[in-house]
Amino acid sequence: MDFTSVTFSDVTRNFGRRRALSGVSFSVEAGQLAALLGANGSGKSTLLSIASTLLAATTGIVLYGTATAAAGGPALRNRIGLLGHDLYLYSELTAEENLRFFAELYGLDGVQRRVSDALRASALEDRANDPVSSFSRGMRQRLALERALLHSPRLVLLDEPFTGLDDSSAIALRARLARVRATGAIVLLTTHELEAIDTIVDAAYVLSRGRCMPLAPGAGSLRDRYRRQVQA
Amino acid sequence: MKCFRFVRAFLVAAMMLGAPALSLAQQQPPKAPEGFVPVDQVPGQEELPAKPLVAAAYGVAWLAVLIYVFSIWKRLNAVEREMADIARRIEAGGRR
Amino acid sequence: MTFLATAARVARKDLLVESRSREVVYTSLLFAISCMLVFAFGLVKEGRVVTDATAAILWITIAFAGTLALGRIFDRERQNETLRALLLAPASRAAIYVGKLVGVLTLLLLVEAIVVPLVMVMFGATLFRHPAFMLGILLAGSLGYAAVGTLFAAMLARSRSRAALLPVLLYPITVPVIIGGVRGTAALLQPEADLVVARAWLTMLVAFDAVFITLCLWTFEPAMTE
Amino acid sequence: MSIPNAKLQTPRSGSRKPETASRRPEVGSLSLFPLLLLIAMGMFAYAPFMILNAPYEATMGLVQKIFYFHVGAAIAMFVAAFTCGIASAIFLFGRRPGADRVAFAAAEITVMLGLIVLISGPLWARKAWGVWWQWDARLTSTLVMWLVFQSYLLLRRFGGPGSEKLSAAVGLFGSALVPFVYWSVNLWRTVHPTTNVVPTLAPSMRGPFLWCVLAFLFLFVLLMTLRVELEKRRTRLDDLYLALED
Repeated sequence: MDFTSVTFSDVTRNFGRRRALSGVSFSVEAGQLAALLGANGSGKSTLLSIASTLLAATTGIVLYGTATAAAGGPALRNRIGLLGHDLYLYSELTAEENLRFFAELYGLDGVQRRVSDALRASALEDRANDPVSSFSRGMRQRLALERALLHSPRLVLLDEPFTGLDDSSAIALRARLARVRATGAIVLLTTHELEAIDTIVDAAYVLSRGRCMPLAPGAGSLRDRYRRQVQA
Repeated sequence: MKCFRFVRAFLVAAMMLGAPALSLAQQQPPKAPEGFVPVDQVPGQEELPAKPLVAAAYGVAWLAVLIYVFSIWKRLNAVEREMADIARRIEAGGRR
Repeated sequence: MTFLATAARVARKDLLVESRSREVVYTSLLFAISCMLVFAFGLVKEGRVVTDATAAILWITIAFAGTLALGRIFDRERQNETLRALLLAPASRAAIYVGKLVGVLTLLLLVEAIVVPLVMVMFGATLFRHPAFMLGILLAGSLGYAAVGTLFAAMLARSRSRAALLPVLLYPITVPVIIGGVRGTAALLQPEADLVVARAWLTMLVAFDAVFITLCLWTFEPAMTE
Repeated sequence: MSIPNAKLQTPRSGSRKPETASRRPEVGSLSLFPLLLLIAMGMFAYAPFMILNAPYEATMGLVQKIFYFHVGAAIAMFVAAFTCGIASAIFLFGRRPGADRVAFAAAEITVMLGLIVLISGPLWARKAWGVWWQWDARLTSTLVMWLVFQSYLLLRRFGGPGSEKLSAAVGLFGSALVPFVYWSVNLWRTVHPTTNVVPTLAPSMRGPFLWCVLAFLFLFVLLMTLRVELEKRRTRLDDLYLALED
């Protein structure tokens, strides 16, 4: 199955007596990069979890094209790539073993080619046989991103991908995201590093205490607009 | 946990052995002539009076049920109070 | 086919991780030996082990070590939230459960491979007079224990106070496995091995495995979606 | 399930009305409750008279009278346990929040009735068998069952959010477990009076016995309605808290 848009309509998620998301509605098209902004605990990660189908919305619908998560099943999961804050890598395994395991688990063809492509993209070819536990945060982050992109997913979900990266890694990541977007992927990411995404972002949404609002257009950088909106 | 409450209930029951079942024991008719023949012939068993055992058993059953109903009732009341409180807060917030 | 392939991959990955760190096998093995030691203080009288105690020591040791291993294996999947990555894969969830189960079972059998001979030597028990029965009881018992344990450890992985809750949940539910293992082994350990009784226990264990693995396969998918 | 053309292009701020705010605490779903209460109380009040008038069992004498409440509670307990198991399965596979409430209520009542069974049993056994406890099939499986449902409650309390699914699995496994525990302990040893006690009961004892079983079943239904109502109100309270956040 495939789809060219993701639509959230009135998505609400409760955890007991706490409302993590409240009536979130927006939609992202293929070839777009949308950023979710907001303070810690504003519901960004919850929204990504719901988009990844790992978490179900309490009320409201998420549509992948025209299908719901329940209808999509494994075929839908095959089109989604998620880079969580915890990176989803086995630290005892080497970079190559991590990639190979997930490539096989996803039932991909040309495993060897994809793995070496991913190693090249993450600039870890010379460390391919070192365990992930010996990697720096930046290296892990690059590897984790390539792991999430192994199966060329349509929907790419990234939770704080810029955290802990130095400037050159951030620039490399931005270039990588621009390439992913250019292939027709729907990119949805959360971040606090507004400068890092300023030039590539197509749409931005501000989450505040579970509510989602589009970032108002206006003059100035992304950071300026965000600050204006939050203070208003 | 509910069980702690029940354990407490059991202790209380053991102390006041048989309030509910006392009347039952008093009306006890004369014992059947053959008495009881225990399955195991443990020595000293015949001396064991049956009354407190029966009384305790019934006492525990009654107490457990009563305490449980009481606990539900208390929890219902607590929820009710909390609900009224919240409803008030929502209304106050709405008027603001 | 893909079901088994997925399960095999997940299991192989678990064993590869374990072969790198060897943490689970070492800790649960050492824990198992400590258990045996503690039991010996209580159950060995005048140099002789109390009747039937050997079987009990063997199975309680397996159960305790199994809980430790289960907790650790799923802590590992939680460390970098790799359990979420597994659940996100387009593979059938039941296949992932089976893969984890095979991994857990292999590690448990590995520990048993050392604990069983140790019990034989230290308590002077001739366990393998009827090797087919003994192996069958060990295998069926471990499988049932690991099957239920894997399900509950996986579900508890994202729960608070999981370290305390796992044994509390697991031991009552695996009571038939423990009874079956202990009584079956005890029947084999009698001076004149009671094969009829051992067969009855083996039957019970196999039936338990069949019912509970089926239930686990059904339950895993709905229980893992939040 | 697919909803074509359900596109929502314009992002909305999503200000939902607190629809729960207008709901007031009410006693609507408890309308049958007074009637049930009356019946159950009546039955329990009359039970001692019936038990008193029942003849003395030849071998056990007075202590046999524990049997009426003991077996009644045990039967109700197993009904409660299986209610919990079935409701848990419905919750797991059908995703109905109502089933979860029923399962929770049934689990608590199982533990409560189990306590009655597990205390009155030994009191009887002390006299009849000369020991407080026997490791026989029925006692052991009742104890195991009680532990399983106790752990269900423990999980509900300490498992944190999301433990409903997990406890549902415990409820389901707990009920599926009963035949196995029974089978295995039965294979191990049996001293408990066998099931044929009930059919061979003297006719004069059968009346009070059935009366007690019925009374306990009524009690179970009564407590269930109460307990489920409590859980319903808790859900409503949670809704109110959510409405407060909006």
